[in-house]
Amino acid sequence: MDFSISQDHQMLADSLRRYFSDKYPIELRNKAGYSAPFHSPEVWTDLAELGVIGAFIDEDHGGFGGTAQDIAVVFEEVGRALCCEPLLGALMGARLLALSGQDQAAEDIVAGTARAAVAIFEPGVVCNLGAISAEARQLGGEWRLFGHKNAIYGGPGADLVLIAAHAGGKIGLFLAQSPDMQAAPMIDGGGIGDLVMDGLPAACICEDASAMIEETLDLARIALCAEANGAMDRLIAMTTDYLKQRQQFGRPLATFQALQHRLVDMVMELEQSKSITIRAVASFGSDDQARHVAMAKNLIGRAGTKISEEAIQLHGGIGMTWEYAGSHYAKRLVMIDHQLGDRHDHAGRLAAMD
Amino acid sequence: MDFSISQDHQMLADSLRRYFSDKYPIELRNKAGYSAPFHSPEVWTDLAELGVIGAFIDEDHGGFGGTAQDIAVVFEEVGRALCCEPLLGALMGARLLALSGQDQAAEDIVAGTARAAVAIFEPGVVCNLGAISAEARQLGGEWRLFGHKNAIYGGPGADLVLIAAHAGGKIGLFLAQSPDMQAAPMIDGGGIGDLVMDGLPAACICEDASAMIEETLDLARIALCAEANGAMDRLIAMTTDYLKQRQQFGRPLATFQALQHRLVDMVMELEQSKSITIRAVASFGSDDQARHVAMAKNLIGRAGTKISEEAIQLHGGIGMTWEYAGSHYAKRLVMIDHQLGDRHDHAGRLAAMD
Amino acid sequence: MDLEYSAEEIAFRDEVRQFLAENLPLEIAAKVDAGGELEKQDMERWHAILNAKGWLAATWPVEYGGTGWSTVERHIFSEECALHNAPRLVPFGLSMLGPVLIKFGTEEQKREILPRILDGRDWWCQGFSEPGAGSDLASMTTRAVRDGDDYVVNGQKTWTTLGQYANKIFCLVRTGTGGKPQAGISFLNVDLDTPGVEMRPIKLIDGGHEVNEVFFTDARVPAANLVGEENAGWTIAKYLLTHERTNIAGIGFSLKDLERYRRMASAMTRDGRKLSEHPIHAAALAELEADLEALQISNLRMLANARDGAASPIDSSLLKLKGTQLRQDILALMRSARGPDAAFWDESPANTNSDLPPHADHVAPTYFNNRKLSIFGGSNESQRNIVAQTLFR
Amino acid sequence: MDLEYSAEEIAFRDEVRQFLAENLPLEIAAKVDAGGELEKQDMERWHAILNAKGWLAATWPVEYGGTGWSTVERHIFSEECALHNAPRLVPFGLSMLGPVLIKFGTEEQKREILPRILDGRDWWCQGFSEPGAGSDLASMTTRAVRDGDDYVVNGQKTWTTLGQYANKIFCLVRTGTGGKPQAGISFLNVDLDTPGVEMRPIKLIDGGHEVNEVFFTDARVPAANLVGEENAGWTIAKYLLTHERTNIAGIGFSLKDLERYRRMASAMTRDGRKLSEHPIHAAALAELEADLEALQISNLRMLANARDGAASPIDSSLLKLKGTQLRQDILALMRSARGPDAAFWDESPANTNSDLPPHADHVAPTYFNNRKLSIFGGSNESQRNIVAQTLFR
Repeated sequence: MDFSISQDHQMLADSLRRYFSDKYPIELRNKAGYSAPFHSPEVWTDLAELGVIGAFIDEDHGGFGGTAQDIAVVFEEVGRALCCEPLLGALMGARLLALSGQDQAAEDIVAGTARAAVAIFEPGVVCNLGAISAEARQLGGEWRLFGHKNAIYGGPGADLVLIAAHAGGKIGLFLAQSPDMQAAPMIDGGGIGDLVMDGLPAACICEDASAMIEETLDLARIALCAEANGAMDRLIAMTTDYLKQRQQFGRPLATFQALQHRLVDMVMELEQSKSITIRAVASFGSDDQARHVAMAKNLIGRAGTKISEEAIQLHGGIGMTWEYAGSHYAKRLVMIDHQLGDRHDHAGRLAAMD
Repeated sequence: MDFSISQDHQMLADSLRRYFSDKYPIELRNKAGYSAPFHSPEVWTDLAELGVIGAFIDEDHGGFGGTAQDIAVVFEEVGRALCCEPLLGALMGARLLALSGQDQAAEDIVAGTARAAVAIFEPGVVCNLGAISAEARQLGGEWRLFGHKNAIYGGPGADLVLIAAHAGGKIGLFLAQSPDMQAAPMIDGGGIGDLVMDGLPAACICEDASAMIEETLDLARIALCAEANGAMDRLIAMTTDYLKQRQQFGRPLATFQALQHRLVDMVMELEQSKSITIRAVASFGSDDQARHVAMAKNLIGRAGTKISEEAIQLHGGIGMTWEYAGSHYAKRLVMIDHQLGDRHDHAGRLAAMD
Repeated sequence: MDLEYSAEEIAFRDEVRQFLAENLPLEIAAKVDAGGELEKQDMERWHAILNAKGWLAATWPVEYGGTGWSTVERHIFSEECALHNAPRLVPFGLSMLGPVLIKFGTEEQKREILPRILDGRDWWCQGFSEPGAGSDLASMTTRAVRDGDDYVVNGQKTWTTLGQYANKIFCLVRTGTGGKPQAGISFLNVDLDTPGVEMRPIKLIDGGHEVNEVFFTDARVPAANLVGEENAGWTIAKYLLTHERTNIAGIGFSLKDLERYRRMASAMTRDGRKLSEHPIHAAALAELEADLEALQISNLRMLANARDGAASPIDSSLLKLKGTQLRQDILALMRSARGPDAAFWDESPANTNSDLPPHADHVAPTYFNNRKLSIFGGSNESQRNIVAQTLFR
Repeated sequence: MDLEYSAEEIAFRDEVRQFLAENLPLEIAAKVDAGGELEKQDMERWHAILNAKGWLAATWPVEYGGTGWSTVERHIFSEECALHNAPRLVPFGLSMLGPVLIKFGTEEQKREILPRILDGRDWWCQGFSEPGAGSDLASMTTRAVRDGDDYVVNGQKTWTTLGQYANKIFCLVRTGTGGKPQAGISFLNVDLDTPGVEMRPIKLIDGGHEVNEVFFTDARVPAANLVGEENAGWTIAKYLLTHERTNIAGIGFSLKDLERYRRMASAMTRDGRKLSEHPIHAAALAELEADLEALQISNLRMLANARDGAASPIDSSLLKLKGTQLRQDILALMRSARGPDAAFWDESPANTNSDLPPHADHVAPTYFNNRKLSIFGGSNESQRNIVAQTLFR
């Protein structure tokens, strides 16, 4: 029983934290994350060089990581720095490309020379692969895609978009090159895309991809949980500092018992969130994977929303302002619950597993 | 728009409150409510003489009330005094007898010379009349009942037990005289019975009783809500007094902000509970009856449980003791949510109505 | 006990409904219904329509151009407006400065300022909060020093809502020293084009520009702009802050939001099931509806108390607490219902030619923006403190 | 990162499991499983079985008859005991007085008292709280005045758990005056058959007799019964109260309760639907399971910290907070699942010949009884105060 992380992981975490602290101020983040291409190409190159994307897949596929723990270490720092670079798309894309034997493409992703995004879900289909309806048809020897994919994280400007679609009674995985999509910033920063496919040409890279997609989704959920932990940790620290420094009625807010007790409850939620993420990381690849990942996403959906709302409230007006970094952490924490199934979706999945 | 109650109601409430305050100390209550016959025959006679039971039905049937407002006024005082006399059974029984044309029996109930109880629900059937399975069969010209009725409030020792059972494709209402039942005290005081019927002889007093049973259930739910309001009001007052009087660390608990804020939230729940009961009372008999009564029972199930738990916690150890009256109020408030459908049952009913 | 409106009140409600049906511009109502932001001209247009009808200043006596409505009539009017998607009236002139002048102003101030509020020539904003003085308003430090016929004002105000549209601001300024912090505060009206007054936008969490900072640097303000006595500003501020607000619970808005939610939920599916049939969402909706039904009665009870002269601070604080919590819970449910599409963001929600896909809407920015409800206008913590003071008196 | 036990720890766990399978009396386990109350002889029997095995004093060093187990082994043992429905060990001698004597007692006290705890000749209870001193323990007033070789004790203790079975009590008594309230407190052992000591039962909310009041009226106690120095009792009390408790989160109990709940829910219907398929109940269960899974890891993290010498008060306070909340939530769900039948009550839950219908059980009394979890043993408010102190240091 050992809850410390390895030296390699500690070094990766330290170098990332140093990088973000030196080179990624909130002003840069807010500038890059809200207008096309919804990220900073310079930061992206730096992150690739730091090995962030390489940590997402194993050595056989051009990376140097690929375990759930690798992913958790990276994303906790991503969350702590509130980095809105399209890493979730890169994670999912690199995994799926590697698993589909697209080694060259995977290497391009790891090198940072190409960006990937993944289009699985659809309007009204947020968590259940069985409910998707996009189709792939062979027309004149070429695959063409029909249907509507939405909420494609990092989609705008992505070079390689991996798309899940029905073909031959199975769910296959298709690769499209820089398809046009409706692009927008996310309210919490970063790009998101919406892809209406009416005969989009694509290559089939896997004919029966359900299992690898489910596995990749669970890994991405672990990434989101780790990201939330980093963001919660930072937001609670900011809230603590604010309460210590802010004076009302002649004394620091930190001396008001009602506020103290609420902060304690936030810390408790954070500890639970860290613990359930540790559980999910350890279960990745085991029989308990789906169950423990769903638990983690459910618990962190609740904890993140609560911590976000309480942090804003405890800050008062300042927590409502764009200029204050805490407001962006708060937004991110709420919006993480919207990604890849929210607390209710995962509670429902858990109930169905019992 | 007028939220004051009528002079007659005020007088009824005042006389009840005076009676309970003079003649119904908590010691008497706890002695009577936990051993057979699970109530005090003397108090019962007094309440009948004060007109409490008469308030449950209208003049045409030997009473002098019968509106939802009459019932709410009585039960709010019942709750404030934590009276555990079997009034809920009397209310439902008197209504159903009157609606079935059993005038003499209804008059006996009103006079306090006979006690009624109502057996509608069954193990696993708590809120949905459509799911009951007890049956009535005619054997040799006589009705015989088969099935299992549980949670019969005021059942032990009741002279007249009204039983819902299937007969001829409808749900009929049957009257049995002092049937044997398994009797127990309720954890919050008063008697409760469990009736296994294997050919119990009974008279059919209504062949198609669903509508009158539903109406009576809604009225009984209003009674429970009003009772909860009285009990919450009293428990919050006790908690407030305790916080003012109890010293910790050299000052009254009432000066600790974390506790203050929790008490305020309790008061807010109480105000909401009073409001939704007013709404349900006003809607009784209208198209909105079922909806507003379900809302009331749902909201008060939540509010009562929360106020109970918080009151115990704010009292600390003393709130855990049998000797302190507050603990019995707290129990009653939680257990009201178990009667005639709890918050989840009623939320489900509401969702199905939309 | 009678929950119904009187025949006169029902007639009044019908009159309001008819007026709204005939006079509320459809394009404005549609914007409100969609949860979009209004532009200045939308607000001014609706202001002018109500002024033409004489229904603008609900809380003013008739002699000053007000409606002379009863508490209940004011409630009916504001509820109907919300239900018909009328824009919320900007309160600073109509509900704040107006009543203050009527009670504390000189005849000249009333004659000069009130008509300009009504006809829209002046748009007032509020200068109370400061960076260091929020809930603890009495710790404010903006200073006004008398110099001849002027005050010279230095300091900073913040959270000035819609100040970007305003030409006037009423402020609390410190004119005296010593004694309790509440002493030595005065209530001063200031032209925003006075040299030395500068307004800067504050961008909020949802990206919107709704509040501002106002900086005063040796700004010379005529002493005649003082309202009430010098150093008597705290009394005026307290009057203003506790001045009966019929709409403190925001019920009309919650009703509209629930209506929008039901519309949304019945049109959406989630993993193969209609969202309106999703048991967790349906149960949450049912409980919010019950809470709102109760809150409506709580609000009417408060109105009846106020009408009968029995208002207590518990009432309005509890309504504010529950009303804001409930509204926030409703908006959270809507946000949650929208699933991953809630992330799509359009910085200009007023822009109807948005690039957003049609299944995205403004639920997330609306949710984030309305976290303010429990902070502004007396934070919910302050409200709990107020109620606790009364409970433990 | 490695969540698994080491090979040695797994071997230890298997040994514990085998021991429990072979030695835990089935009728006792069945009582625990049913949520019933244990009788004195049940507890004594299990105590003796463990003593015979040498597994009784998990936290004592081997030289005093303890097990010498590591933190993790202690955790494994207590978790396995809970999972196998072993009775909870009465902590007052084993986990409280024992460690106090080992640290602060004289050799003679250790030699005399520790073996009698192990072999069950003495049943200790605790005399800390007083009617006027709960969370604020230092305000206690029970007084011990030195008179020759004795102390003369006057005062009252309360919340004395299982005192009705005890023959000894360890107390905090006031021996000095002046200074801070924490000064002048001593730690004194008292025979309960000392003249002037009287124990009276306190009946709890669920009707059970579990705690008592103890009255001291001129009770003469040998001065040799003092533990540590006179007036040094506060240090000892603090040591005792913060003494590492591996089971503070009550995880084994929560696991068992969830297991009982699942059993119950799959056997019950509610209005025509299996309770286990009721979406609201199922979602609540799923979230409680997630919380408990997380809490198990939180608990292991604390154990690892403690093992590595990095324990902090935040850890144990947070575990107590979350552990008790969670357990209470689970018991509330069980209560709620039982529906109207939860009302049936049997004053003697140990009575297996109960008259109750078979579909009624002890869920309601168990729920009410366990409201104590967030009050006793340092109220959850006190725990929050402790954590806040560390956070805002």
